[in-house]
Parts: sequence; structure tokens; C-alpha cells
Amino acid sequence: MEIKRTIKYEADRVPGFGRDVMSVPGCEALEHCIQCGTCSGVCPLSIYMDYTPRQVMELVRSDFKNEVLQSHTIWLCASCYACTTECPRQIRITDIMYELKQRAIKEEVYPKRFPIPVLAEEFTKMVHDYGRISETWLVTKMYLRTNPMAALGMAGLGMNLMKTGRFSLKQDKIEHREELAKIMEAVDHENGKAKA
Amino acid sequence: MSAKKEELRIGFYVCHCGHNIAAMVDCAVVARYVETLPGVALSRDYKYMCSDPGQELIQQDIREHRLNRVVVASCSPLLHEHTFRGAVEAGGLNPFYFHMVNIREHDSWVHTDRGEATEKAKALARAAIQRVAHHKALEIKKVEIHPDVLVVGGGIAGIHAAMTLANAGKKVYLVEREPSIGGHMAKFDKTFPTLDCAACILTPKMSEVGSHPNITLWTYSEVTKVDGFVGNYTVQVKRKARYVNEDLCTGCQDCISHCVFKEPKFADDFNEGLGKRKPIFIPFPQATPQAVLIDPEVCLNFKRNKNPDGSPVVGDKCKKTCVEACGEKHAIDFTQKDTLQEVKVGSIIVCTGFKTYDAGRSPAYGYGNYKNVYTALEVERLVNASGPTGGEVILREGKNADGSPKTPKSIGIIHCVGSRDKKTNLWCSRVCCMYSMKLAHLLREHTGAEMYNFYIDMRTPGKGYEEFYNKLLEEGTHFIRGRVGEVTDWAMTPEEEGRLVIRVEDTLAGVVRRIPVDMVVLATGLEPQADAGEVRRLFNMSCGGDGWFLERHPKLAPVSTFTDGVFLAGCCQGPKDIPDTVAQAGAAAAEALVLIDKGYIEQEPNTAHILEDECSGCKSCIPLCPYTAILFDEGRKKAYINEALCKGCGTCVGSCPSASIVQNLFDDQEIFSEIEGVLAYD
Amino acid sequence: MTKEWTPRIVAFFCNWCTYTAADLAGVSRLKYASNVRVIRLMCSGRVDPQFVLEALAKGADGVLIGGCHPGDCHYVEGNYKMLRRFELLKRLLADMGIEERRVRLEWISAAEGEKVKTVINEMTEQIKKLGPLGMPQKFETWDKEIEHLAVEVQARDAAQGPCPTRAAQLKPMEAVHA
Amino acid sequence: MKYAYFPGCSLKGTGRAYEESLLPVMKHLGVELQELDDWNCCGATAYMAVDEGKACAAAARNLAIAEKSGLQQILAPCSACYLVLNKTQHYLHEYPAMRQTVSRALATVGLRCDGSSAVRHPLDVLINDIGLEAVKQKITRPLKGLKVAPYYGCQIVRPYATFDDQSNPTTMDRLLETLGATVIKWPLKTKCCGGSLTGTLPEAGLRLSYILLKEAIKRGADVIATVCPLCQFNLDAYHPKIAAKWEPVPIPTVYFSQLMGLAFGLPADQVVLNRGMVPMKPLAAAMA
Repeated sequence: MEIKRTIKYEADRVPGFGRDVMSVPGCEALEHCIQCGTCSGVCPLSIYMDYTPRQVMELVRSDFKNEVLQSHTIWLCASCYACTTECPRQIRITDIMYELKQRAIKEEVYPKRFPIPVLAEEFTKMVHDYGRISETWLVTKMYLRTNPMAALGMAGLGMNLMKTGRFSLKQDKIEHREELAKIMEAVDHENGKAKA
Repeated sequence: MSAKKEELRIGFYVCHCGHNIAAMVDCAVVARYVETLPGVALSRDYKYMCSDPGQELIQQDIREHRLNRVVVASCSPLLHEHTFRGAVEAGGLNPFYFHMVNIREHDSWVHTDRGEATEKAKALARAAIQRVAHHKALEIKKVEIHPDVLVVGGGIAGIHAAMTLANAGKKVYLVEREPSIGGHMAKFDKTFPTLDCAACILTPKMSEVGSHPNITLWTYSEVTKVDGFVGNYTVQVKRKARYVNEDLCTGCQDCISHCVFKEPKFADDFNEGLGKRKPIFIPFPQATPQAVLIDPEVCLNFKRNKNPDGSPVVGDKCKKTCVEACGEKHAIDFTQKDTLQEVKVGSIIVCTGFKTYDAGRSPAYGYGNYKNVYTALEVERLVNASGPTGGEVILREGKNADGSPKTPKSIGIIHCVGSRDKKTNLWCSRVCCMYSMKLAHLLREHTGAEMYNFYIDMRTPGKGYEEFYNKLLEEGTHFIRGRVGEVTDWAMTPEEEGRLVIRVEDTLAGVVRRIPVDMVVLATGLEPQADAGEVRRLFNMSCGGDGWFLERHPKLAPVSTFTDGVFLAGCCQGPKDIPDTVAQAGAAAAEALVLIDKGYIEQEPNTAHILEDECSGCKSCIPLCPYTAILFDEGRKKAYINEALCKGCGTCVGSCPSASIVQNLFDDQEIFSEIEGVLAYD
Repeated sequence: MTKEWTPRIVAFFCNWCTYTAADLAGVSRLKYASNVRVIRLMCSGRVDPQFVLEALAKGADGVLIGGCHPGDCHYVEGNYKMLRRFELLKRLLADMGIEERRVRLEWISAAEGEKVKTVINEMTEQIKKLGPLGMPQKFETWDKEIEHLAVEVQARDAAQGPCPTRAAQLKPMEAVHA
Repeated sequence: MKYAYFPGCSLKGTGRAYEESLLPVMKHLGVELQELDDWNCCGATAYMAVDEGKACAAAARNLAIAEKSGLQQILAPCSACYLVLNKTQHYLHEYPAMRQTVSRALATVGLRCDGSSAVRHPLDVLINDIGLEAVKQKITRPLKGLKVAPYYGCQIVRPYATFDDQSNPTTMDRLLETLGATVIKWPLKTKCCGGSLTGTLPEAGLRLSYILLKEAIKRGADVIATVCPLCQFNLDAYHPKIAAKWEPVPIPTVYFSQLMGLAFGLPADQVVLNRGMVPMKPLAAAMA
């Protein structure tokens, strides 16, 4: 039997993390959480999570940054907003999950070879490069980066898509890609300024 | 002006209120500043002005330093103005040579910068010093109190208040909207935590009310109009037609059995729609008064004979077997009409109760969608021996293996339905944890089912309540800490097929669970009555933001309202259980008794009067007065005010074009000097 | 003082609703700007437009009036009477060149401590943006100008004798004042 | 009636049947749709996970283009697009800092977005602008006998939609009833289909799709009607995998617009039932 320490010392906390998250637009209401568990009760994916959504909320509020950013929970959120709609304290749990995903990506602490953040990154990159998403390419790229073998298992699906005329290898793109690039650059500039 | 005749000698006191004021306002600085103002003879700061030594200090100073005005800067005048006026009077001064400055609620508690808060205190103090110079000696007037009392609402609160007053020899009018008194308590089977039978303890009180010589009981009646003020209220009551003469009906119920409807056919409100009644009915066996009534919406006599405008008329298209059965008593009277009755009372106790949260507003729990989802009040009737099933717990949907109506093998009770939720009601309804456990116990007793209680936090703060929780734990009831996400009927496993599934996070175990049950009970919370807004206006009360009637002070005046002579008891003021309700009803009765036995009430002398020489006789003030206290002397062409009717709002003063109306305690000079005073800072 | 200028606001609160709400704000320890000085009246109906003018003339940069919600007046309808007067007052102030936002009427019930806080903070911010009203200073300048004018007129009268047309114009004005 | 039309990436790719059926239906009802000039991807759920500011700016570019076009109403048929564009509107209104960042960024390319346009879903437009009476007028082939499970998915009712109830939406129910179909009562109307997890984490995502398909069949539905390209894909494309893991659940999933086209008697190339992977036999049988 392998044993692991589960106690948390004060040194395990990152003081200010909770406050910091709660200062982000959309995440303010977290301070009202009464830990009732409605979010976990309605979450269709809570059954696969390492921490239930309720536990994530408390971990954030108690400054357990590392535990939260490394958890699978934030990546399992499918953004169905059921928790946000049902929460008796009107906490926008889905938006908090987004915020945590962003932080995990920024700090590169998400589980490696985990397809979900990879998909998000590839998606974003494609929007940057072309302005639009071509689903076939996107999925192909994701499999190549995470689990190339699994791509083979998708061949049947590809065939079916082709049969129904829904398979396309053409990369769709917008005309004014430079315009979008400029907007993105400006956002970075604004955010950099705000942080400075 | 009197102030000119004698030298002004103002005493000023700034209170630390422990740290409450002193932590944010530099009291010594304020005292030193006020000392420099004209007319101030003495300026002190003191730890607790409202304490006996503090009041003693004022009295001593008045005597020793010949003070003729006093200003105290401390908490809100709504809290202690009365106290300090008393001290001033005890010191030998007219109590109205006093003014109070609020530097706690309006200053130290709401600001964060000590410098700014101190500056504000100085400005407010200066305003009071300037104002008090203009104060005049006034006399307190006494108003007589009519000894009769109106109690509105015949639930346990109204019953207890009425009985207390009646036993003290006072005459009481008890007005109840429903055809019988008893309220919600009459629907309950047992009461927590003692599990004594609700009917057994309530019924004797109900019949006592019905027969008490000092109580006039008007059921099926509503208050429609309230005029007057403390001591002298005129109340109009609408008595709805029950088409049965209450005095002649003996409650034999022969009419019911002889009704042309052989079987009960119409949804029975008292049984939460779970049972049926006939058009002529008695709400429940122990109803008080013991008199039947007719529902004109469904009674054939009215239904078949209607005026073109839809109003009922007496016709001959029903056989009227009820009248026949009533025989010589002649209690049934199809010609009865709604009537208006007027009574005079001196005080009013409002006990209009609550309504339960509409479970349909929480669609995730499937009420109305899944038949075997019940509200707690429905279950109260279901387990009740006099309920629609005779106390047998049988489900609305499904059959047992032998074809008999289905009895549940497992039951989930969901706490906090509609409560503690920003989207519905944010408050905790206080009784649901306890009644849920009571129902868990009763349902288990009746069915032997596996019981699950889903709670957010278990709240058992009452005598014997925690012990009751412990008893339930011993009985083997499952307590799962988690607010239920949803109740559905789709199955993931064979055992879930055909049952209701509760999906919840067991937050203490940290796992999400699916629990199949046969019956779901929703512990719906308590809400203000649907017409609480109108009732509030009727009696000139206030409501909190949540809709419950507002008491005058949450701690020190819990049964008084902002209107003198109107008191509150029971759940109309906020959710509470039966012991608290009865205690509050007793308190409200005691408050009314204080008024009655004292015989008079002292009235704040803030009334208005007209300076006859200044009045131009324009009459513009006359329509402004809501109490018709302003009259016109046609001979002298001047308006004059009947000070007995004046309530002291000052509306006429604010609009007199010739500035000829003066309001005591709020005259122009006093206010102008206060304005100047608050602005003289920096 | 080097401190940043902050507005002076005088508030007239009715005893039953808004004053009680301000007490509630205190009991709830809500925090708001310290610029407001509250004067308690029994009813917002007691607010004489002259109180507002007096406050502005004596140096207030804004005036806040708080009463019960329509239909909730402790004295049946004093707040309605105030509302009617308030509309006229706003027109008068506009004619005097005083910005409408300096004077505000709010219905705040006894339960709305939170609203007291929001309204006071909002109003403080708004008036900060408008800047000082400075009526006392303006009066001073006007007084000086009139003194100056009077001296000038006297000098001219001394030189030329009273002006006949001016005397003729004064008459109807006096008639109006009478 | 004229609307700006924001198709989104899916409607040009795997969800093309949605566009192919929706455009003729709208035209048939006299509604003019003008595709937004050079629109870009809304960002869907993935972008928000990477950078909120940029996600908002990218979505706002589309809102700005719509405002420039002078059309105040944007029709966004895809649930993700509908949500993201709405969410962006909300953020721009609610958070001044976000509004400032985004408007400055847009200004660098001469665009501005004052948040004046309304993002609308086809169901909203059909019920509230066009009206079911007008829809009824166009029916030539009522869907008598067809049992449909209305499936709304998550993102059109949660969390921003105001045109329908968040827990129990009924707009599609009413539309389908108008078309003559029988609407199945089921509690899974707004349950999650698995979203992009069907691709990234199949064991979690496909389970949700399986439950939906299984329950629809159990309750006697012939077909599931959907409003979202991702839902349609998840419920249509993974049948072999679902059958291998649990059991076969052969029920087709089509867009509500396809059912409308069918009821309107539009030609087959405008109803495009051939785009589905699950055989439409039950549909054809029920219609026969």
C-alpha cells in the first residue's frame, strides 16, 4: 500500500490567489458560496472529476492555487452552464472555470498530452492564423499532438463524414486577416499596459 | 423670543459609546471644538452617555451649571432621544430644550477615515448647538385609548393573542379570512420536536375562542379599511356571504350528506387538493365556527341561475335537497350578501401569517411534472388521520405488485426548497429542517420506508431540537449534506428504472450520487402572503426588502411597528416556529394591554399651528392635510389647525406661501440654523 | 489645506423611511462617502423649497431629499406633495443656472440601507464631476459688483441729476414686489 | 424582415445541413438574411479558455461589422456562436474595463462596437418576429404521426437567453407542434451532449450522447430535433462507437429547420436529409 500525505500546510497555499480570481469580471460572486454542492449535483461531468466543482470553488477561495490549476476538473467542464443557472448564490461557475483554464495555460501547469487544453490552444492559433475554424484540420492537429494512434480510430468517422459530404480539407479563412491580427495585438498591448 | 431674554447656557455631551464612536471619531476634539461655539456653557466627552452615571451627569450639570439647553451627540435619536429627554426633564428642564446628534449610525459606523468622521461630527454638533438655541418649551399631549382590540388573522398567533386579551377582560374582534380559524397549524399532523398531535393541542383553543364572551369572531371576513390613529381606529370589515347563517347552523352536516352531488367532486383546499369536497362543506371536522358554507362557484343552485353579468341569483333549477335536510333550522340562506361592518378599536394586532413557496418555481425538482413529487404541506395531510387518505401514505402514481395503490419503499426529503437562494428567497425559513425531520419520522413510522434527508446545513436551534435530530440519526434516517441538483425519471441502472432519481453531491463524502426513490418531498420555505403589500398599506406598516412586515426595532421592539398601536405577531413578521409564534403573540397582547391599561398615550408635541396674523386666508394648506386637521374660519377668513387631529408631518408648513404655519420641534428657524450649522465646516 | 476638494451635500431625510434606512446602513456597517450631512424631518412633505435654496446659498454643492416610496408615506401622501413641489423647484433651479443633478429626490424605504449607501456615493461622484457650486463666493462677487454699480450710479446722479427713464422703469417693478 | 446573418464555422463545415436547410426555410417565410461581411470565428468555448480579452475582441469584431452594416439584428443559428456573441455583449455592458480594452483594440482598425445590436436565435425570430401563424400558412405536408424529441442543448437557453425558459424551454416544442408533429415529453431537453469532450475525452463525452439517444428511444421518439451543429454532430456521428461501448441506439438527429423544410414541402436538396449518418428510415416510415 502506498501512502501519501494529504494534510495541507499553510505553506501549500498561495495567499491572495482566491481574492485575485474573485476580482476578475464574472467571478466576483464566489465569495457568497455556501458549499451546498448544487453545482456538482447538476454537472453532467462531475462524475469524472478529481475534485467536484464545489471543491474547486472552496480550493480557490482558500488560495490552494496549485491544486486547482493542476486538477482535471477545470478541463472536464464542457461549458454547459447548468451550474451557473442553478447556483443559489448566482455564482458564474462556468466563467470561473474559464478563468482557471486561462491561468493553467498561462502557467503551463495543465496535464501534459491532455487533449482538451491542446485543442483550445490549436483552436486559438487557427483563429489567429485564418480567422475561421476548419474542423477537420483542427481535430487532426489535436490528435497529432496528443495521441496519434487515436487518430486512426477516427478513420471510420472520416469516411462517414465524406459520404455525407461534410468532410473538407480546405482551410477556410477570412479576407482581412491583418485586421484581426492588429486587434489581437492591441488587446495584448492594452492588457500589458494595464498590468504595468 | 425667549432665547433672547435669558442668557443661553448650552451643555454639550459627546458619547464614546465604548469604541463604537470613539474608534472613528475623536470625541475629545469634538468636545473642545464645541466649547468654542457661542452659547455653550459646558462641553464634555463621556464613555457611555446612556448609562445611569451619564444621565446623572446631565442632571447634575443642569443644576450646578444652570444649563438651559442640552445637546447629546451619540447614537440615533430613534434609539435614545426618549432616554435623554427624560434625563433633561429629571434635571429640571423642559424635555424639549434638548437636541440629539447622530454620530454613530450616521458617522462612525459608516465612514473609514477618522479625520473626515471627526469633521462630520463637528459639523453635526455645530448644527445642533445652533438649532437648540431656538427650541421652545413644549407640553406633551395625552390621547385616550379605546379599550377594544382588533386581531387580524386566526392562526395560532391570532388565537393566542385574542385569548390572552380576552382572558384579561378586554373585548376582542378576531377577523379571519378563511371559513374557519386554525391557520396552517390546523393542517399539521404532529408538531416538532415533542410530536404531540397538532389538533389535540389546537382544537381546545379554537373552541374556547369560538365561545369566549369577550371575543367577537368573524371568519370568512377581511379588513377592507382602517382609519384613525393609535387609541382611535375605525375599521371596516367585509363579511363574505357563506350562504349559511352561522348562528342558526348547528354543524350537524345533514345538508352535506343530502347534497344533490352524491360524491365529493371538487378539489379540497384544506387538504391541499389531495381530497375532494361537495359544494356545501365544512373545511375540516374541528372547524370553528362549526358552520357549513356554500361555494357559489360550483353549487348548482348558483351555477344554473346567473345574472347576465355572472353574479349568482337564487333560482329553482336545483332541487335544494340541502335546504330540505336543514329543515326547521332554516340555516341555509341563498339570498345572503357580502356585508360591511364597522368597529372602533384602540389597537390592532396583525397576525396574517405566511404562504408556502410555490414548488413549481423550482423546475429542477419536478413538482407538477412528476406525480410522486409532493410538497411538505401535502404530506402533512397525507399522514394525518383526518386527511384525505385517513393517514395512509399512498402515492399518486403507481401500483403495488398486488394491484393496490403504491406505498413508497424509499423517500427523499429535500430541504431548503425556495429558501437560501438568491433567485427565489434568500432567507432561511427556519422551520424546514425541523419539520423535514418530523416528516421523516412520521413517514418512516407509517411506511417503514428508507428515508433520505438532503440538507445544506442542519439548523436545530431550539429546546429539544438537537435531541430530535439525534433521535432521527438513531432511527437510521440517512442525512446527506448536499443541495439536490435535480430530480429526474431517467435511469442509468436497472434499479433506477421506473423510479425518481435524485442527483446530488454528498458534500461530506465528496462524491456525486444518484439515489433512486419512490417519493420525493419538497420542504418548501415560507413566504410573505401574496397580498402582504396591500395589508401593509391598510395598516400603514413597513415591509423589509424581503416582503415580511417590519418590526419597529429588531431587538428592542420586536412586536411593535412604525405605526403606534399596531402590533405584529407570528409569521407575517418573518418565518418562525409555533413556540416562537405563541411567545410573540403573547408579547403583542401584552403591548396592547399596556396601552389599554395606561388608558392614554403621550403624543410627540410636533404638531403645527397657524400664526393668525400672518395667514392670508389663501386656503392652499387645507387640501394638503391628509387628516383634515386644517379648518377655515369663514368669519375671520383665516385657517386654523385642530391640533388633536394633526399628526405632525409638516406638509402644510412646507407649502404655506405666507410662512404662517409653524411646526413645533421643526420650525423654520430651527431648520435654517441647522442648515447653516452643518455647512459651517472646513 | 492641500486635501482634494470634496462636495458638501445637505440631505433632508424623513423620519420613518429614509432616516431609518440610514440608521440601518449604520447598523449594517455599510461604508459611504462622508460628504453628506443629514437633517431629520418627520416627512419629506416638510421640505420647504426654501430649505434647498438656503442650503445651496450657504455653501452646499448638492441637496438630497429622501422620502418613503410612493404609497408608503407614513402620513399617507406627504411624499407626493413633495414630489410636486420638487418638480417646480427643479425648473426654478434650472432658471438660476444650477445644474439639475445637484438636487436629487430619492424614495428609500426603511429596509433599503444599501440604497442609502449607493445614492450617497453616486451623488458624491456626480457632484465631484460638476465641481463646486460656490454660491457664497458668487454672492460676494455679485455684492461687490452691485456696490461698485451703486457707487458709479451715485457718482453719475451727482453729476447729471436722477435719470428720468430709470425712475419710470422702477415703478412697475416695485408694484410687482408689493 | 431583414437580419444580419452570422453562420459561424460549423455551418460551413460539418454542420452544413443546418445552413442548407435554414436558408431556404427563412426565404420561404419572406425573411431576408444578409451574411456578415468577412466575419470571423466567434471563439466558441475554446478561446475563452485561453484569453478572455482576445476572445471578446474577436467576437466584438463581428458585432462591429454588423453595426457598420446598419442591421441591428444578428441571426446566429449556432448555439456556441449565439452564446459567445451574447456573452460578449453582456461583458461589454457590464465591465467598463473590458469595454475600454475592446473598443481601443477595434479602433486600431477603424471599427467600433457600441453594443447596440441584438443577437437573435432562429427560434426566437420564428416565434416572436415571424409568428407561428405565418409558419402554419406555409405548411403543405404536416408532420402527422412523427414523434419528435425536442433537444435544445445547453447554450441557447443558458445562461443568457431571454426568449425561453432556462429549465424548460418550449419554443421548439410549439414550433414542432405547429408543424403537426407529436412532441415527446422528456426531462433531457437541455442536458449536455458532451460538447467537444466527445472528441477530446470520448469516455466522458460519448456517455452523455448515449444517454440522450437511449432516453429518446425509450420514450418512443422517431427522431431528435436539434438547434446546434455540435449537438447534431455528437448525436449523429458516433453511433458505431456508442454501439460498441454500450448498445445500438439507432435514432436520427436532424435540425429543426430540416423538419420545417419537410413540412413546407421544399425540394430534397433543401431539406438535405442525406447529410445524416444515421439512416432516416424511421423518419421516412413515419411520414409515409
